[in-house]
Amino acid sequence: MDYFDILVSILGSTVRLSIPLIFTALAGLFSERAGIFDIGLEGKMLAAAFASATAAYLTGSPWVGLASGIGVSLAFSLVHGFASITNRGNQIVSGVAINFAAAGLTAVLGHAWFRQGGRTPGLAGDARFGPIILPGADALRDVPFVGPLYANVISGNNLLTYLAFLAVPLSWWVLYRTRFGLRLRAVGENPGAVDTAGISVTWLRYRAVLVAGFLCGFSGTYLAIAQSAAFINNMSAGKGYIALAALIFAKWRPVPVMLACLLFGFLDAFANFMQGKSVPGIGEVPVQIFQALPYILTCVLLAGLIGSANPPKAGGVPYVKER
Amino acid sequence: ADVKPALVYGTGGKFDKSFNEAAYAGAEKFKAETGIDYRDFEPTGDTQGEQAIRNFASKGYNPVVAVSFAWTSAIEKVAAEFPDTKFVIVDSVVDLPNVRSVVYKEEEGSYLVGILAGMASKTGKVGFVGGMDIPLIRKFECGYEQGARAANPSIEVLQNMTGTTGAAWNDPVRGGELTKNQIDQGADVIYAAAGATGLGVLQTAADNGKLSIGVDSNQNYLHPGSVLTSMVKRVDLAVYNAYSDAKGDKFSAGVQALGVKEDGVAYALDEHNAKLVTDEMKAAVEKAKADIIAGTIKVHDYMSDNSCPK
Amino acid sequence: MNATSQVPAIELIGIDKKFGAVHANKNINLTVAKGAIHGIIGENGAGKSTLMSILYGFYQADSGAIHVNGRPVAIHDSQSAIAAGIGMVHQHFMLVENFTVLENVMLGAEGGALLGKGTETARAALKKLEEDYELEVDPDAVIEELPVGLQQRVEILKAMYRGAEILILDEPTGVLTPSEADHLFKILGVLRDQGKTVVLITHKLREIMAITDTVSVMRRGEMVATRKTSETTVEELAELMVGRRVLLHVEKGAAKPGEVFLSVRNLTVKDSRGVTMVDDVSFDVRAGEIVGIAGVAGNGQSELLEAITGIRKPASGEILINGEPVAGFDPARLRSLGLAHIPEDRHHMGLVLPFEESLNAILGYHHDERYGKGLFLDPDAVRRAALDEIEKYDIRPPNPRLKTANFSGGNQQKIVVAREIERDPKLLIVGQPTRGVDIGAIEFIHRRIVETRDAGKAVLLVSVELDEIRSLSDRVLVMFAGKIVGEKTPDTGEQTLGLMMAGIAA
Amino acid sequence: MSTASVPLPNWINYALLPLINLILAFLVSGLVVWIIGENPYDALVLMLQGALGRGEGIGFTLFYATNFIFTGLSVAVAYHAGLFNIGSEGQAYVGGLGAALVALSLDHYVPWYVTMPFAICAAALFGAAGAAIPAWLQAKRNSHIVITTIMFNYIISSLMNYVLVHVLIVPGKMAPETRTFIEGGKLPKLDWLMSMFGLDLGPAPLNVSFLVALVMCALVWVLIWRTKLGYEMRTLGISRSVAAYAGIPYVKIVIITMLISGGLAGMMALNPVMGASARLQVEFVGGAGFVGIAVSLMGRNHPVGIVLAAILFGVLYQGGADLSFEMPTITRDMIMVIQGLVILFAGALEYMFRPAIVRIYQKMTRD
Ligand SMILES: Nc1ncnc2c1ncn2[C@@H]1O[C@H](COP(=O)(O)OP(=O)(O)OP(=O)(O)O)[C@@H](O)[C@H]1O
Ligand SMILES: Nc1ncnc2c1ncn2[C@@H]1O[C@H](COP(=O)(O)OP(=O)(O)OP(=O)(O)O)[C@@H](O)[C@H]1O
Ligand SMILES: [Mg+2]
Ligand SMILES: [Mg+2]
Repeated sequence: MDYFDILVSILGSTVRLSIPLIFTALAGLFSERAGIFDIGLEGKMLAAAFASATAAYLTGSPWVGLASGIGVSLAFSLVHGFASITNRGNQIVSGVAINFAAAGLTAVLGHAWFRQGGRTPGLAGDARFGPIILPGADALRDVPFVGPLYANVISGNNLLTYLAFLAVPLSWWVLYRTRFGLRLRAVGENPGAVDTAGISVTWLRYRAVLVAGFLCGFSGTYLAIAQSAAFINNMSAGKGYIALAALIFAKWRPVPVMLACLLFGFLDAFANFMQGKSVPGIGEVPVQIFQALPYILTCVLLAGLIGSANPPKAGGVPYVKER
Repeated sequence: ADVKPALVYGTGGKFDKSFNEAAYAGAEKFKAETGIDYRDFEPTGDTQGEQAIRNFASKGYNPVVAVSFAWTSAIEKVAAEFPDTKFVIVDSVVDLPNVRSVVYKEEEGSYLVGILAGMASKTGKVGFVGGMDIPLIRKFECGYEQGARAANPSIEVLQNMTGTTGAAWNDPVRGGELTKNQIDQGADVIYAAAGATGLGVLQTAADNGKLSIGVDSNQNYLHPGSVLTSMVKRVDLAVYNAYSDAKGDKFSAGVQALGVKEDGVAYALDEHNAKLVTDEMKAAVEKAKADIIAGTIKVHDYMSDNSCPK
Repeated sequence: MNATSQVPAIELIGIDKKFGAVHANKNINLTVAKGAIHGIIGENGAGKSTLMSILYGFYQADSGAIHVNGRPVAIHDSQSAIAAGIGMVHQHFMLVENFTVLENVMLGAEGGALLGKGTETARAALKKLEEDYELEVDPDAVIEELPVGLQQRVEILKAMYRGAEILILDEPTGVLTPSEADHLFKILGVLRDQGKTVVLITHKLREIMAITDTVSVMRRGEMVATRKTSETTVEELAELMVGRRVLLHVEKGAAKPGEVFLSVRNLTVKDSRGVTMVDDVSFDVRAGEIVGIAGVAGNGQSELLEAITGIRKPASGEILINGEPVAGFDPARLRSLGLAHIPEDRHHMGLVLPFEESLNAILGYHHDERYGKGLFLDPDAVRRAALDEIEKYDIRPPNPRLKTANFSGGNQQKIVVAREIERDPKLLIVGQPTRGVDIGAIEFIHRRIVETRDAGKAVLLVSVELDEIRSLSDRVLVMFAGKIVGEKTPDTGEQTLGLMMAGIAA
Repeated sequence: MSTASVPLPNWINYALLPLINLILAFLVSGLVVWIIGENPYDALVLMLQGALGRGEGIGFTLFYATNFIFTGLSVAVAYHAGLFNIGSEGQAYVGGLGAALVALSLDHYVPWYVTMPFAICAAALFGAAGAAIPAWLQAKRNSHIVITTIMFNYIISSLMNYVLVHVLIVPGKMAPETRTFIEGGKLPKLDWLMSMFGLDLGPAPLNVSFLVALVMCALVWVLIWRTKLGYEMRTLGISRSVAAYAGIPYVKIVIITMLISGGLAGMMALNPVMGASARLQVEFVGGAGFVGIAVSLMGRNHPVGIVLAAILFGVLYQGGADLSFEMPTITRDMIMVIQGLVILFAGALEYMFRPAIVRIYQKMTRD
C-alpha cells in the first residue's frame, strides 16, 4: 500500500470522524455567538443519539430517528434556555447538569428498555443512513489521484455527512447575511443594544439555543444511526468537549470551525492509523498523545501563542436589566 | 446440596451478544434444567463489581460466579472475607481455596478461526481488531495469526487494539474505524475480539462487503453471509458447570483451563455461515482441531512468554 | 399656535417604579409639549434615567399610564416605543462595539429577513440623515475604533433612522467637550425646528438654561417641579434639585504649601485598547495644598489617577513620591508609602458591596497587623476599628456588620472617605468625591478634605464638577485630550476654565 | 417590580430554597423511575435503607462523602475567588499519581502513619500541578478557566492513561493499575469510629481520609473567613476592579487559589487509592470531581454546607448502588440522573422560586 492510498484512507476516516464535531461545534457557534455558553453540547449529542437509535429501531426509519434525535436535543436546549435565559442561571452549571442528566437518562432508559448494558438493539441497514455513492465514483476510481479521492473520500458517505458540509456555508450565510444572524451576533456582544433596538433578547437567545439543539440532534443521530448501527452507552465519549475546543480554536467563526473539526478529526484518524506502528527513530507513538492533542492545541491557542481567542463579549453573562 | 446461584457480568451488559450473553445462557440453561432460579447483576462501571459480589456473598448466595478478569481483585478480596462461599472467576486466576478459576485456551480457538480466515482471504491480508490492549487479547491475536499463517504462509495479518482502558470494550465507532482502515489496507477478513466494540467491527465489515469473525458467543447470525465464523468461548459452560457442580457437591476449586479438547473453545458453523465455509476449509479446520486434540499441533500461548512467534 | 400643537407629545401619568427596595420613581406625572426641548434635571440617582427608560420601554413601570400625542399607548418594550415614534440615546451607549456604524444603525430595522438589499437602502438613508443634520460619520467604521463623540452620533442616527419624532437624550454631554456639546445643541435646535420633540436629561444647569424650553426637576424619585426655562433661574433649579439652598463655597484658610511631595514627569498612559489617554503630563503637588484637575469626563483624568495610584501601568514617564520614583509600583506598595486614594467610582473600585461594612473599612489596608496577626484576620478587631470610623464620620446606620450594599450612596461614600483619610496619609488622591452624595454629606466630605490639607498633606483632586474644583483647590490644572492645557487659580472665571476644558484657549 | 435585590433572611436563602430545589430534583427523578415501570417510593426507601440502614451502608455513604468533601472544597475555594474550577476531576486523578508514588515507594519500609503525611503532600502537590497551567492561563492570558480546566481534564486523563498502561502497570497483569500496596501504604479503616456509635463498619472502606477531609473543612473555613489571603480571594471573587484598587495582586491570588483548589482535589485521591483499593486504577475518580460542583453549589460554598451536601451525595451513591442491586431495571446510572437534576435545580435554576418566595415573604412580614 503506497503513501497515497494511506492518505486516502486517513482522509476518508477524517471525514467520518469530523462530522459529529462539525455539527456540534456549529451548534456551539450559534449558542455562544448569542452569548449563551454551552458546555452541554456533549449531553445533547448523547441524548439525541439515544433518541434516534431508539426511534429508528422502533420504526425502522432513519428519518423518524433523525426527527426524534432533533426533538430530544431541542428539549434539552429548552431546559438550558429556561435555566440560563429565563431564570438567568449560571450557564456553565446548567451545561454540567445537562451532561449528567443525559448520560444518566440514556443509560437508565436504555438499560430498562433493552437490557443490553445500555445499548439499543442493532439496526438493520434500512433503518440507518447508508452510504451514498456519488455518480461516477466507480467509473472514476481508477483515475490516478483524483479517482481514489473522489471514490473513497468524497463519495460513499452518508447523507448526514453531506449535510454537515452544507451546514457550514449555510451557517456562515445565516450569521452574516441574514437579519437573524446580525441580531444573533449583536446579542452576544451587547444584549442592551438589541433590547433597545426593540428586539426581544429572550426570544432571540432562545432561538439561538434552539438552533444549537437542532444541530446537536444531527450530530447525535450521525453517531448512532449513520456512523454506527446502535446507541452505545456514553457513545459521545467527550466529542462535545472536543467540538467546544474546536469552536474556541476557530475563534467562533463558521469556516474555521469546520477546518478545526477536520484537523481534530484528522488527529483522531491519524492516531488510529499510527496505532501499533512504530516511527523510525522514535518508536511507537503513544495513542494518548493523539488523544490529548486537540486539547493541548487549544490551550496553546489560549495561551496566545498562536493568535488570541476572544469570546463574544456578553458570553456567559445572563442579561439582567433590573437588580 | 442447596444452591443459591448468583452471577456478576462484565461491564458490557447482559445482552452483549457476546461474552456476557454466553454467561447468561449458561445460567438460563441451569435454570431450565433444574428449576433453580439465580440472581444476576450487571455492573456498568468498574467500581460496582466488588460491591455486587460482596452483596451476593453476604446475602448467602453460593456459588457466586464473576465473569471477566476485571473482577480479579474483587474476588481476591471478597473470597477471603467469605471462606464458606464458593466463587468462580472467569478469564483470570485467583489462588484461593474457595475459588475456581476458569480460563480458556483462546489461542486454540483463535487458531482454528485463523485457518478459516487465511483460507477465505482473497487478498492475502486478514485483520484483527482487539478491545483493550491486554495480554489476554494479544493471546487471541497470536493464536489467530498462527492459524492464518498455517493456512497461508505468506499471509499478512493487520492488527489493532481499540484502546488501553475499559472503555475499549464499548467503542464500536472506533472499532468500525479501525476495521475500515484495515479494509482500506486490503484486509478482507477481520476478526474482532473486543466485546461490544466488535459489533462495530462486524457492522463495518458487512457494510463494506467483507468478512468478519465474531467472538465469545456465536455471532454468525448478526450479519448472515458476512460473518465467516465465530470463535466461540463457552463461558456458558463455566457458569453452568459451576452451578451444577455445586448442586451435585462436586465443586472443586483451582484452575480449569478449557481448550479445544474440553470443548471450551470452538469455531461456529451454522446455517448463517454455511455458504461461506467451503468443504475444503471445513476439512482443513477439522484436521487442525484433531491435531490440537492429539497434541500434534501446539499453539503458542502469548501469555506464557508475552510474545508471539513470527 | 394651531390646535394640534396643544396636544402634548408625551404625557406620563402616575408612573411608579421600584427596583427591589429602591423606589426609583414615585407616582410621576410629566407633560412634554410637542416641538419643544424639555429638560429634566436632578441629582444622581434621582430617577431620571429610570423614568425615561420606562417611556422608552426598556423598563416596565409597576403602575401608571403613558400617552403619546394624546393617545394612550401600551409600551411593553422598546419595539412599541419605537413604533410610537420615540427614540432614545442612553446614558451608557447601546452599541455593538465590533459592528460597523451601518450595522448598528440597521440593527432592529433591517428591512427584511435578508441583509443584502436592506443594507443599500440603509446606507443611502443614512447618508441623507447625515447631511440633513450635520452628523457625518463613516458608515463602515467599526464602533470600537471611533471616539465617544462619534459613537454618540451613531446613537442619534440610530434613533433618527427609526423615524423618531420624540428623541430622548440621557446625559449626552457628559462625554462631550464643550464644542462638541455646542454642536449637539445646534443639532437639537434643528430637530426642534423640524417639529421634533426632544427630552434632554442632564444635571448641568448651564445646559438647561442655554437650550431648553421647559424644565422639570426630579428629586429622590419624585417630580418636584416643572418650569418654563425663561421663567426660572439657576439658583431656583439648584435648590429644587437638592431640596435646600446650595452652599457652594467651602470655608477654608489660605494654603501653606511645603515641599513638593508628588511629582509627575512626562507621564503617558494608554488604555486597554492601546489608545493614549494621558499624553506627556507633568505637574507637582506640594504638601499642604490641594491641586485640582478640571476637565470634561473622559479626557484622561481617570487614567491619570489610575497610573498615579498604581492600578494602571504607565506607558512612559516618571512618578515621584517624596523624590522616590514609584511608577509601576502596585497599589499596596504605594499605600505603604503614604498614599491614600478615594476612587472616582465607589462601586466599581472603592467598595465590595456584598461584604459587611467592617470589611470595607479595611480594604486595601487589610495587611495591617492591627486587624490580625500574620496571615490571620481577626473579625472582632476589624469591627472595633470600623466602629471608630463609623462614629467619627457619623456613618448611618452605625452597624459594622451590615451589608455594605444596604447603606445609602452618601453613607457608602463616607465609608470610603473615612477609610482613606483616617489612615493619616501623606498624599491623598481624590476622584469625584461627592458623586451621587447628598448635600449634607458633601459638606462633610469637603471639610475633611480641607482638614487633610491643613494637616500638611498633599491632596490631588479630580472632579468634573467645576464648582467643586473651584471651591476646594488651591491651584487648578485643566486637562483636555490627555494633556494639561494650563494652570489657573481657583478664582478664575467659569467662562475661562470652560473654554480651556474645551481645548479652545490656553 | 424586580425582586432580585430584595433581601431574604438566611433560613430562606440557605435552607428553604435549597430544600425546595432538592425536593423538585427528587420529584423529577421519581418520575423517571416511574417511567421505567418501578415504584418511586419503593426505590426511595430502598435507597435510604441501603445508604443508612446498616453500619456497612453508612460506612460506604461516608466513604463516598469523603471524596465529595474534597472535591466540593476544591470547587468552593476556587469559587470564592470567582474562579469556576471544573477541573477537579482531572486534578484528583493526577493527585492519585502522587499518592500512589509515595505509597509504592514507602509501603515496604514504614508504617501507614509515616506514609500518610507524605502521601497527603504528594497528592496535594500533584493535584495543584494539575491546576497550575489553567491557573497561569487565566491569570496571565485571561483565558477562561472553565475552558482550560475542561481541556486539562482530558489532557490529564490521557497522561494518566499513558502512565498506567506503559509505566506503572504490573507486567503480565491485565488491568492497567499499579501493584497492590501492602500495609504501609494503606490507610486504616475507621472501625473504631463506627463502633463508638454501636455500628459495624463491615467491609465498607471508610478510612482515615474521612478525618483528613474534616480537617480540611476546618482549614478551608479558616482560610476563607479568618485569613488575609481569604479576604483577598473573596474580594477578588466579587470584583476584579475593586481588588485591583485595593492592591490585591490578581495574578498571584488566582494562581494561589487554583493551586489550593487543585491541591484539595488531589487529596481526594487518598481515599480511593490508599483507603479503599490500595492501588492506583484507571479512572478511579469516577466523576467525583464533577459531583464536587454539585456539592459546592448545594453547600453554598461553605464547609459545613459542603459536608452536608457531600453526605447527601454519599447517600445517593451508596443507596443508588443498593437500589440497582435490588431493582435490576434501575441501573446505578440513576445516580447520574439525580445528580444532574440536583445540579440543574439547585444550581442553574436556584432562583426559580425566589420571586414567589419573596412575594410570600413580603406578604407575611407585612401582616
Ligand atoms: N436596573 C436597576 N436595577 C436596580 N436599581 C436600579 C436600576 N437602575 C437604577 N436603579 C436605582 O434606581 C435609582 C434611580 O436611578 P436612575 O438611574 O434612574 O437615576 P438618575 O437620575 O438617572 O441618576 P444619574 O444622574 O446618576 O444617571 C437609583 O437608586 C438606582 O440605584
Ligand atoms: N443596589 C442596592 N441594593 C440594595 N439596596 C440598595 C441598593 N441601592 C440602594 N439601596 C437601598 O436603598 C436606600 C436608598 O438608597 P439611595 O442610594 O437611593 O439613597 P439616597 O436616598 O440617595 O441616600 P444618600 O443621600 O445617602 O445617597 C439605601 O438605604 C439602601 O439601603
Ligand atoms: Mg441616569
Ligand atoms: Mg443617593
